[in-house]
Amino acid sequence: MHGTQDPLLIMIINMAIVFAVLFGLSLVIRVIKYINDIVYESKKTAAEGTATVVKPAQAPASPVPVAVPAAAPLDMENKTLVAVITTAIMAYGYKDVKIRSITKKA
Amino acid sequence: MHGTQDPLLIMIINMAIVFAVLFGLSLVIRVIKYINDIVYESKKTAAEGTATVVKPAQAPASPVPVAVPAAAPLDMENKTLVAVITTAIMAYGYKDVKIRSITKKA
Amino acid sequence: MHGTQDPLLIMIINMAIVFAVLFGLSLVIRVIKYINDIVYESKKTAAEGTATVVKPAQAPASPVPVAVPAAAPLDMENKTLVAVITTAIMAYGYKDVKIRSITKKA
Amino acid sequence: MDGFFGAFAVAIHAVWSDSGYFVMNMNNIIMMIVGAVLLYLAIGKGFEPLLLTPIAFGCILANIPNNGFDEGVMNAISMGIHMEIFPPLIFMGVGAMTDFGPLIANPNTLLLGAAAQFGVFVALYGAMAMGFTSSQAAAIGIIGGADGPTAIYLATKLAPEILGAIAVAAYSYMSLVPLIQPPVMRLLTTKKEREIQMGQMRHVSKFEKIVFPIVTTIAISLLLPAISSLIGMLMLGNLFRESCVTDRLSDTAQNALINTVTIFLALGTGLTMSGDAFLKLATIKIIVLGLVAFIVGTAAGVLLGKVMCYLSGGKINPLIGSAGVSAVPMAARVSQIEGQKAKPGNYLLMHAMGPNVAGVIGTAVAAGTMLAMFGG
Amino acid sequence: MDGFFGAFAVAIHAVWSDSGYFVMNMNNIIMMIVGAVLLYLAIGKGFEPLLLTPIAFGCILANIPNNGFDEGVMNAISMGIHMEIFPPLIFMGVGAMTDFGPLIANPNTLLLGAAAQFGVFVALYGAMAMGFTSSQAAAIGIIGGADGPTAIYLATKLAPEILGAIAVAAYSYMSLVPLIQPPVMRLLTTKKEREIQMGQMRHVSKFEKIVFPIVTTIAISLLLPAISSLIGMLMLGNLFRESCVTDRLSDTAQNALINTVTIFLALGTGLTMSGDAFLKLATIKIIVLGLVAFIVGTAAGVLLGKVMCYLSGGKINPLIGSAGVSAVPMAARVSQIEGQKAKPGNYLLMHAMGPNVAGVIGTAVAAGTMLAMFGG
Amino acid sequence: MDGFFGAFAVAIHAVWSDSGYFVMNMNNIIMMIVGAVLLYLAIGKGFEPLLLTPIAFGCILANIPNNGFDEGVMNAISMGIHMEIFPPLIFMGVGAMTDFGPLIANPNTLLLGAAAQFGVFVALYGAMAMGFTSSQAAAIGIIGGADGPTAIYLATKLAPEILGAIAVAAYSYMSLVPLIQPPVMRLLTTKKEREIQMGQMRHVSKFEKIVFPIVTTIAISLLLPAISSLIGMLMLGNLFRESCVTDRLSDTAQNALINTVTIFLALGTGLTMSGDAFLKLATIKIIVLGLVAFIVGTAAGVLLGKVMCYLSGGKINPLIGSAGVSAVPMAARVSQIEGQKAKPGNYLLMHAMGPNVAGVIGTAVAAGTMLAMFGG
Ligand code: NA
Ligand code: NA
Ligand code: NA
Repeated sequence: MHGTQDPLLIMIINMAIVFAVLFGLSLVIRVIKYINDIVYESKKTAAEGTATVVKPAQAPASPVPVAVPAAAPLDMENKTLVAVITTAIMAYGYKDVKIRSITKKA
Repeated sequence: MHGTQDPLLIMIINMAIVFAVLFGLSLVIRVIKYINDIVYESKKTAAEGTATVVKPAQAPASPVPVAVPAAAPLDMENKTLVAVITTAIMAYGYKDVKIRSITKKA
Repeated sequence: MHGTQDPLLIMIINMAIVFAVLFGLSLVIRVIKYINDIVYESKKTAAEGTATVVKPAQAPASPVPVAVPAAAPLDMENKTLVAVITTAIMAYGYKDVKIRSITKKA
Repeated sequence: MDGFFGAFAVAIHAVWSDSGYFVMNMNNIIMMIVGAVLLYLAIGKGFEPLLLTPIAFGCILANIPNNGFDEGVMNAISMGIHMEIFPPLIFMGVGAMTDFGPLIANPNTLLLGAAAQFGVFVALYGAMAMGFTSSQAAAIGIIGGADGPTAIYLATKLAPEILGAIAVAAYSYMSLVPLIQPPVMRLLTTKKEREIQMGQMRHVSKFEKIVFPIVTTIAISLLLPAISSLIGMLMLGNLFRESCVTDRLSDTAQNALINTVTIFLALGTGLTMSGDAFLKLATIKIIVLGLVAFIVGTAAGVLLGKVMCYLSGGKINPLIGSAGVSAVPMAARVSQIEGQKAKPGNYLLMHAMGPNVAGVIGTAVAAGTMLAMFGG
Repeated sequence: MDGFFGAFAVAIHAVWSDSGYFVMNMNNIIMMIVGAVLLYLAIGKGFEPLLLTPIAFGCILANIPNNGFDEGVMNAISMGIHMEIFPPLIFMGVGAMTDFGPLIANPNTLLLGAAAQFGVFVALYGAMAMGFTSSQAAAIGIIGGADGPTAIYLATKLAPEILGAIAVAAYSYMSLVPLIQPPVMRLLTTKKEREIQMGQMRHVSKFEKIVFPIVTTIAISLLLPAISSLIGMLMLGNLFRESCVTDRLSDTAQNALINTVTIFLALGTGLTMSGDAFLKLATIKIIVLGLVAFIVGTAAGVLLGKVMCYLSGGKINPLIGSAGVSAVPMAARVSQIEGQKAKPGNYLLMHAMGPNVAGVIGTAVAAGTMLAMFGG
Repeated sequence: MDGFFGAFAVAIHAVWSDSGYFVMNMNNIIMMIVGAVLLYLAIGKGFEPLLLTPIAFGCILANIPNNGFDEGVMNAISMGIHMEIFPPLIFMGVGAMTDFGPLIANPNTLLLGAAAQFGVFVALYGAMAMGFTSSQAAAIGIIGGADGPTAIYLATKLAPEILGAIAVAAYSYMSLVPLIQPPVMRLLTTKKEREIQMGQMRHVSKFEKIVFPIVTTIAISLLLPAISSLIGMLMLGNLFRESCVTDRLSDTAQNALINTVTIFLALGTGLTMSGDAFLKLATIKIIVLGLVAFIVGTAAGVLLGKVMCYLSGGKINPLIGSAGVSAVPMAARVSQIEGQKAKPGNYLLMHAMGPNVAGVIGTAVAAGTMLAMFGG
C-alpha cells in the first residue's frame, strides 16, 4: 500500500477505513450499552433480593465505599451550609471568619 | 560499607541510621521550641518596656510596615464582606453562589 | 561600535539610545491616539447617518451575532447581579470594589 | 570632542545597521500586516481568539529579523511543536471538557462524523492533483477535519514545512463555520427536512460514560497505533471528567494545563510563519483547498443525514449532519440555529453534539489512516 | 476495475498487518486486563484514584504495539520520569499541603515514624534473600514506606527495570491501608490500650512552623545529600505554606503544579508497564514483599507505640503508632477509627497526624540511607 | 559478633564521611547564614517574599555538599535558567497584570522612565572603572533598572558567572525601594513641588490599549531584536489582558504559569549561589554598585520630573519621576506616600503608574542597547 500514488484510490481507501472504524466503534458502543443493561438489571434484582443481607455485612469491612457516596451529594449542601454557618458565626461575634472547608470525617 | 552484602547487617545499619536521624530531628525540634520560648519571652518583656518609645520612632522611617498592616486588616474585612454578600445573594434567589474574589481597584 | 571600551562614551551612547527609543515610543502613542480619534469620530458620524439602514440588512446575513445574544442574556443577568451587589457593597462604604466573578456551581 | 562625536555616530550607525529596520525585507512587512489582520479577526471579530491571537502575535515576532529565536524560550516552544508534545496535551484538556453522552446515546451519529471526513479526502485528492506530495496533501486535507490539534499533529509529522499555513487555514475556517456552513446546508435540504423535530435522547449511564473512553482508546489505538497518543490523551482527559473521582486532575487538564499549552502551541505555530516560508503560491493553494474541504465535508455530512433521515422514516433531521465536521461546539450551534430558523422551537443542539464530537474522533481516525499510509 | 479492487485489498491488508491487532501478544492482552482491573479499583472502588487512574491508563497504552511512544509527548513524559524530575515537584505540593504542627508539638512521634520504617528493611532483607540485587531490594523495600513519590524516586535511581511493579504495589497498598492495618492493630493491642484518650496538644507558634522546614532541610540534607532534592522540595513547599507571605506560590504548588505533575508521573509510571517487562515472577515477589513490608511496618509502629505508652505511664495510645507508615492522611484516619471503635468519642486524629507526617520524613531518610549504601 | 560491630562501625563511618557535615567548608556555612538572613528579610520583614524566599532556599540547598544537583529536577531548573526560558514567561504574566493606561494617557511619562535608566549606566561606568569587563558591567548596571526578570535575562546572556549576586542585589533593592527612595526624593524637591496636585487623567479607549502592545512590540523589537522575546512576551501578556476575548489565557498567564515559573526562576537563581562562586570581593562591589544605581536612577527621575514640572508650568509633580525606576508598583506607591505627606489628599498614584510601567519598558530597552553593544 505504501507505494500507491493514485489519488482517487488513496481517497477511497482512506474513506473506507474511516467509515469502517467509526462503524465498528458504533458497534462497540452498542455492546457497552448491552453490558450496562445486563449489569444494571442484575444489580437491581440483586439489590431487591439481598439488600438487607449484603449491606450490613459489607459495611464494617470496607470504610472506603462508605466515604465515597457520602462526599458527592453533600458538596452542594456543604456550600449552602458554609454560608449559613458563616453568618451564624458572625452573628456570634466573630467578625472575620472564612470557612475553608467543612469536611465530614469518615 | 559499600561492599557489605549481608542482608541482616544492612537492615540493622539502615534501621539504626533512620532512628538516629529522626531522634536527632526530634532534638532539633526541641531546640527550636527552646529558642522560640526565649525569643517570645524577651519580646514580651521588650514590648512591655519600650513599646511607646520604639513604635513612633520607627514608623516614619519605614513605610513598608505601614503598607503591610494596611493590607492585612483589609483582607480580613473582605472576608467578612464576602460572607455578608454571599448571604445577600442567596436571599436574592441564587442558591449555589461562590464569590471568587472582591478586588479593590487601586 | 563593538570595539568601544571608553566607559563614558558607552554610557552616553546607551543613554541617548534609551531616550531616543522611549521618545519615539511616546510619538507612536500619540499617533495611536490620533488614529483612535479619527476612527471614533467617523464611526460616530457613520452610526448617526446609516444606523437604520445598515442594521436590519446585516442581521439575517450573519448568524454569529445571533449566537452571541444566546450566550449573552445569562451573562447579562450576571452583570446585572454584579452591578447590584457592587452598588450594595459601595453603599456599605467600600469605594473601589470589583467583583471578579460569581460562579454558579452546577 | 570630534573623536567623541565620531565614535557616537559610529555607535548609532552600528545599532541601526544591526536593527530590523535596516535588514527587514518586503516579505517581513507583508507578514506583519497578515499578523495584524489576523489580530483584527481574532480580537475585533471574535474569530477563535484564544488561538488566532497568539498565532498572529507569533507571526509578527517571527518576522522581526535577527530576533534570536534559535535560542531561549521561543526556541523551547518551537522544540515543543517540533517534538509533537503540545497537541496531545491539548486533546487531554479537550477530552476533559467533552461530554460524549449524545454520541453514546445515538451511536449512528458516528457515521455522520465519518461522512464529514469526506472533505478531508477530497482536499487530499485535489492537493495531489495540484502537485503537492502525498504527505503534504494529507496534511492539507486534514484542514477539512476542523480540529486544530489534529491538524498540527499531522502537519508536524508529515509536512512541517507548511505547518504555518495549515494551522492558520484550519483555525480561520473553524472560526468561519457560521458563515461557511449555512448556505451549503440550505442548498442541500428541503424546508420540510429542516423542520424535523427529533425526540428526546435516552439517558446514558455513568457506567457507559466511563467504559466508553477506555474501550475506544483500546479499539482505535490497536488499529491505528500512529494516533494512540492523540486518542489516548483525549480519552484519558474524558476519563478524568467522567470518573468523578479525579476532579482535581480534570480541573487542571481543562484549565491551567490546556491554557498554558494553548499559548505555547499557538505562539509556536505563529513562529513558523516567517515571510520567506509562508509567502508562496502553495499557501494560497492550501487556503483554497482548505475551504473546499470544509464545504465538501459539510455537504457530505448533510447528505448522509438525508440518507439517515430517509432510512429512519423521517426521524433524523439532516441538519445535524453538518456538525460532523467538528469545530466543537460551533458547528452544532449552527445546526441548532438553522433548525430554529426553519421552525421556531426546534431544538437540535444536543442531537448535533453527537456528530460534533464524532467528528473529533473521525478526524483523528482519518489522520491515523493517512499516517499509516504515508507516515515514516 | 480488477486492479482497483486488488490495490484496495492490498491497502486494507497493509493497514491490518501494521495494526496492533495483528502484532499484539498474550502479554499485551494480560496487561490490558491488568489495566482494566486497576481502573476498576481506582474508579469503582475509589482506591487512590488520582494516581491509579492515570497509571492504569498508561499501562493500557504501553501495551498498544507500535504506539510510537519513543517520540512525542509520551517520550517527553518518560524522560521526565527517567530524569527524576517529577517526584520532588510532587513533594513540593505535598509540603504545601502538610501541617507539621502535630509533629512539632510532640517530637516523640518522630520515633514512631522511624519504627514504621522497619517494614522497609524487613522487605529489603526478604528481597535479598529471594535473590534480588541489593539495589533492587532497596527499591522493593521502600514500598513499605507508603510514600509514592519517594518509592518512584528511589526505584528510578536504583532499579528502573522494576519501577512499574513498585509503583503499582506502593499505590495499591496505600489505598488498601484501611483494610490491611486494622487487623494488625487489634492483634497487637489490648482493648484497654485502644481506649486511651490523649490530652490536648500544645500550641505551636508560627516561629516554630517556619523554622522547622528550614532547619530540617539543612540537618537532613547535610547528612544524606542523596535525598536533598526530595527533602528540600518538601520543605520548600511547606515554607511557602507556613510563611503566609507566599500564598500565591503555595496555592500553585498544591494545585495546578502538583496536578499537572501527578498526571505526568502517574501516566509515565504506567507507561513502564509493558507486558514483557511486567509479567515476570519478580513482579509477584515484589507484590508479596510489599504486603509484608506494610504489615511489618504497621506492627513495628504499634509495638513502639506500646513501649511509649508504657514509658509515658499510659498517656500515649499505641494506635497512633500505625500511622507512622505515612499514607497521609489515610493511616491517621485508621487510627482515629480504631480508637473510636474501642471508645466512642476518643479523638486520636490530630495525635496520629504526628507519626503520619513523621513517616514521610522517615521514608525519605530510609531512602537516603539506602542511596548512601547502594547508590552511585 | 566482633565482626558485626566492626562492620557496623565501618558503615556508620562511611555514611558520615560521605555526608555534608564532613565535607562542608566555611564558605558553605557562611552562605547558609546568608540564606537564613535572606529568609528572615523575606518572611520576617516582607521584602519581596515571593522571590527572596525561593532564592534564599536555593542558596541554602546549593551549599549542601554532594547534593547531586547535576541531575534531577534541580538540574532541569538550572537548565531552564541557563537557556533563558524563564524571564520571558514571567514577563508574559507581568504584561497580563499591567495596565498601560496611565502611560498611554500621558506619553511624556516615558521620558521619566528613560531618565531613571541613568542609574543603570552610571553603575555600568562605575563597574568598568572598578575593573569589571564591559559585559559584566552591563549586567551589574541593570540592577538599577529594578526589574528582576530583565536583570536575570541580561546576566544570563552576558555574565552568568555573577548571576546570583545580581539577582540578589536586584530583588533586595527592589524590596528596599520604600527605604532608599524617600530621602533622595526629599533632598531634590522643594515642599512646594511635592504639594503639586495633578489633574484628572484622560480616558484611554480600548482601541488604544489593544493597539499599544502590538505596535510597541514591532517598533522596539525591530530596533533592538535582542530583547524581542522579552518585549514580545510582555506585550503578548498585555494583549491577552486588554483584548477581553482571551481571559482564559490571561488568567493562566498571571496565575498558574507565572507562579510556577517564579518558583523555578527564583529557586534556580538561588542555586547559583554556591559559596565558592558568591563569596568574592566582586559580590560586595556588585552590591555597592547596585545601590548606587538605584539612588542615581531615583535622582535622575526626580530631576527630569523637575524639568518637566518647570516646562509644564507647574502641572507635573516631580515626585512621580522616581517611579521611573519601575519596581512596580512599589515605587509608584512611594511617590503617592511622599505626595500625601507633603499635602494630605494629594493623590499621585495613578500618575506615578505611568513612569512606573515606562520604567519596565525603559529597562528592557537599556538591556537591548547593551546587548547590541556587548552581546554575541
Ligand atoms: Na473533525
Ligand atoms: Na512513610
Ligand atoms: Na526599570
